[in-house]
Amino acid sequence: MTVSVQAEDFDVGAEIAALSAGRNEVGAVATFLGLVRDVSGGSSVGAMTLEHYPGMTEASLEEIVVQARARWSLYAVRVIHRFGRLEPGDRIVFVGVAGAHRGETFAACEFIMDYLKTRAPFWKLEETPEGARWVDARDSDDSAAARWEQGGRQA
Amino acid sequence: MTVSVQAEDFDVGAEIAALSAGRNEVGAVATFLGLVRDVSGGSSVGAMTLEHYPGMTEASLEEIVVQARARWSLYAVRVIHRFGRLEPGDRIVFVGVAGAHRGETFAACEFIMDYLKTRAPFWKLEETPEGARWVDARDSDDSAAARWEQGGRQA
Amino acid sequence: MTVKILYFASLKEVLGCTEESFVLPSGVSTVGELRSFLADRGEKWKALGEGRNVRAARNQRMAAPADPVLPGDEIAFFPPVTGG
Amino acid sequence: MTVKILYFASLKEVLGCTEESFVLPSGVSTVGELRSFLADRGEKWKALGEGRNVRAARNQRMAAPADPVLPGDEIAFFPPVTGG
Repeated sequence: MTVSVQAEDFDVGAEIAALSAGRNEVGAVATFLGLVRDVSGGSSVGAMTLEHYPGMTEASLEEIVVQARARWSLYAVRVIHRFGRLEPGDRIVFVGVAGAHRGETFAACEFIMDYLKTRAPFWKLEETPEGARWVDARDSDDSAAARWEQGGRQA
Repeated sequence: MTVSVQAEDFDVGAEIAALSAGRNEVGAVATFLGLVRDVSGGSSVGAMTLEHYPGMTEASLEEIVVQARARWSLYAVRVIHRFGRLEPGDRIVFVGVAGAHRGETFAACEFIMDYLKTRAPFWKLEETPEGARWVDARDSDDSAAARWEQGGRQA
Repeated sequence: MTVKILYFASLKEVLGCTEESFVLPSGVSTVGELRSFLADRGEKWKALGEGRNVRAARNQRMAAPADPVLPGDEIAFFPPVTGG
Repeated sequence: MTVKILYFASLKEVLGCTEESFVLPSGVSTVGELRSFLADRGEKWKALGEGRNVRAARNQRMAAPADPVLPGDEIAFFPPVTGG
């Protein structure tokens, strides 16, 4: 199982161990873990709710993984993204990539996160002292994803 | 404790959790885990022994972390590198970086690994069917580290 | 000759609508034409109007305005995504 | 007027020496001069010779050939590092 979209929390240590379990050709595992911050855009955040598009969200993540595997030689990839109500410090997203060498695993892990941020249908509703508000998409996320189109980061 | 050079194994899940424990301003944790591969340079590897330079090795790693913290705004950094005899699948090195956003944590994690590979005094002796052999330094590691000098990857 | 239309996140809240079954009128054969038609339904539907930052999907894949809309399709409209 | 010299990894094996206490001869005042002097000790010591890929550290920091060597220093010679 490569992609999971779920309400439940996950075990980072177990996920990382699974990426190389029984694969002694793995020399490198790059991972990213995203957490709920207690501050956003200058406001304190008490909690957030992640909405998604069941079906399309999973398909989008699978497609991003297919693209990463086409670019780099990878032994294993794991993507987990939670939905529902989360509080500061809670885990939101995990991306783990196992390969032979570090360059390709770093690149693939960052590629997957950049594409996930701009192409996977998730939306964040933050609870702040000023009320609930939908998070705006950031231009910096678009430019992060665009880097990979220009062939500038093949690693 | 930021840097550890040790013979003992470590708990990746616990290390990652510690990077954001009690810090709800952490939104991003990028990590790298290096493992012993069962193949190297076309030969099967039964085991390897990592030699280091006690004192200088720790100081080198601390210095690399200082440089990373000067380049990026980071909340927490952890570097663990093992020495002694290790077998395929064994963990060798862990680098974890916690920050507000993903770009700086990915960059800092890769920077630390690239510098560690070229500046921290560790040497690998591999046991192969053809006998024991010291691993040669790779030119690709030098060029990976040199990228950061050119200002091309400030992220 | 109907399609299912879904709305997500802030768009869902503004429109007060999560999902609807929609009979395609004549002259509506692309995603862009569908969006324009819906934007003309009334005040709150201007949220779908030209110049608003709205994305569309057809059958659960990102869609461009020129993409066709066919009976039985699932069309979704939503703001730019903000996960991760 | 002595320095401690350490050898690591393949260099340690070739030289058959891990550590030595070394009395600085006159004319040896830099890391590069020390390396040249040692390389002239005999056949196996050519592993430290010019053209060989050897790195040096002075008092546990990477050193350049022009760096000074002073009494009490800890000087180390080793091949390019291969950890990680």
